[in-house]
Amino acid sequence: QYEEQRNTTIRCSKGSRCYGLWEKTRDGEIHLVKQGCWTHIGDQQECHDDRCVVTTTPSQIQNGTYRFCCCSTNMCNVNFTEDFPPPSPT
Amino acid sequence: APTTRGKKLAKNPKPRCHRKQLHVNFKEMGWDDWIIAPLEYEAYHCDGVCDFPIRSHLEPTNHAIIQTLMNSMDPDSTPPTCCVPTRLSPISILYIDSANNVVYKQYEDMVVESCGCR
Amino acid sequence: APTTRGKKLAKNPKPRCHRKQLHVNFKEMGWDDWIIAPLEYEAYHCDGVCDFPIRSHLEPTNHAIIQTLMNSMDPDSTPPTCCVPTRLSPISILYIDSANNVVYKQYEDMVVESCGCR
Repeated sequence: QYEEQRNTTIRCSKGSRCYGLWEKTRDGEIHLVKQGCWTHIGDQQECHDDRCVVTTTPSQIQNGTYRFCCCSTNMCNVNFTEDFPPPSPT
Repeated sequence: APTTRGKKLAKNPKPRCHRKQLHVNFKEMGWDDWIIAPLEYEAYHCDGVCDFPIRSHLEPTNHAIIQTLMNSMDPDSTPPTCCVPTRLSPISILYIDSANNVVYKQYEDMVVESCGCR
Repeated sequence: APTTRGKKLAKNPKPRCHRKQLHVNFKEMGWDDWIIAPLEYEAYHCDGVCDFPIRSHLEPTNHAIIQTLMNSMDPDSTPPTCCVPTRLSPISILYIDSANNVVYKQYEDMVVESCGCR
């Protein structure tokens, strides 16, 4: 799989996936933070999808503005879509 | 309980050493203040008895073979060996370091691949 | 028993994971029909609890650190890790093989050098 990082494309090793991390601000602006190869995915993760879909509620870091996803086809981590449950009201 | 020539069969003998599921949730552990992803993963763990004779797939060391034999001969003098991970694999983690940088790292020995008696 | 802010101190808490003696006697095991020497040796074994937090000298893997933390948070859901040999050393043995030859061989993993939580 290829995957893009700062407009350069790198090839991930066999069996690994691509990932992307963005920051989505309150007013919806999206900034790329990091992209790369996700080499060890464990059983659980949704990296088997061919699109980069954010499926888990973001962690509390950076006030929950980070968006992380991983995926398994060439250049799939160029951008992301969201599909995670809204945070439960506190 | 049924007996075989005086040796009473345990009603529900504890299963032999094997790999079992262990779902790790970093959020519940309070680690989601530094871990970005993954927030959960399947780590597995090892459980079950190491009785005599130890099956070969449990890859006993010579010491484990001797200890298990001694335990079977005199359980009070020698404890049994223990069912523990014998092979582990890493997972990738994305986290925030102390300088607030986003770091991608491979953490070794995070997932149990196989269990054995040691 | 004395308490420290509600947490009752166990009367005699089980000792933490450590190395203990285990004297192996090949004669008693019935192995002196093929082992010439030594007929006994000190093998040691590992015993004791692996409680949270695991001390660094017990060299926990990342998996053992996580499992121990989860056990301390919810003992019913996750068993503790186990105290097992982490370093073993060989001993030399002189024995008679099946063709009745006298053989000198180094048997690996026969003596526990250190214990840890896994």
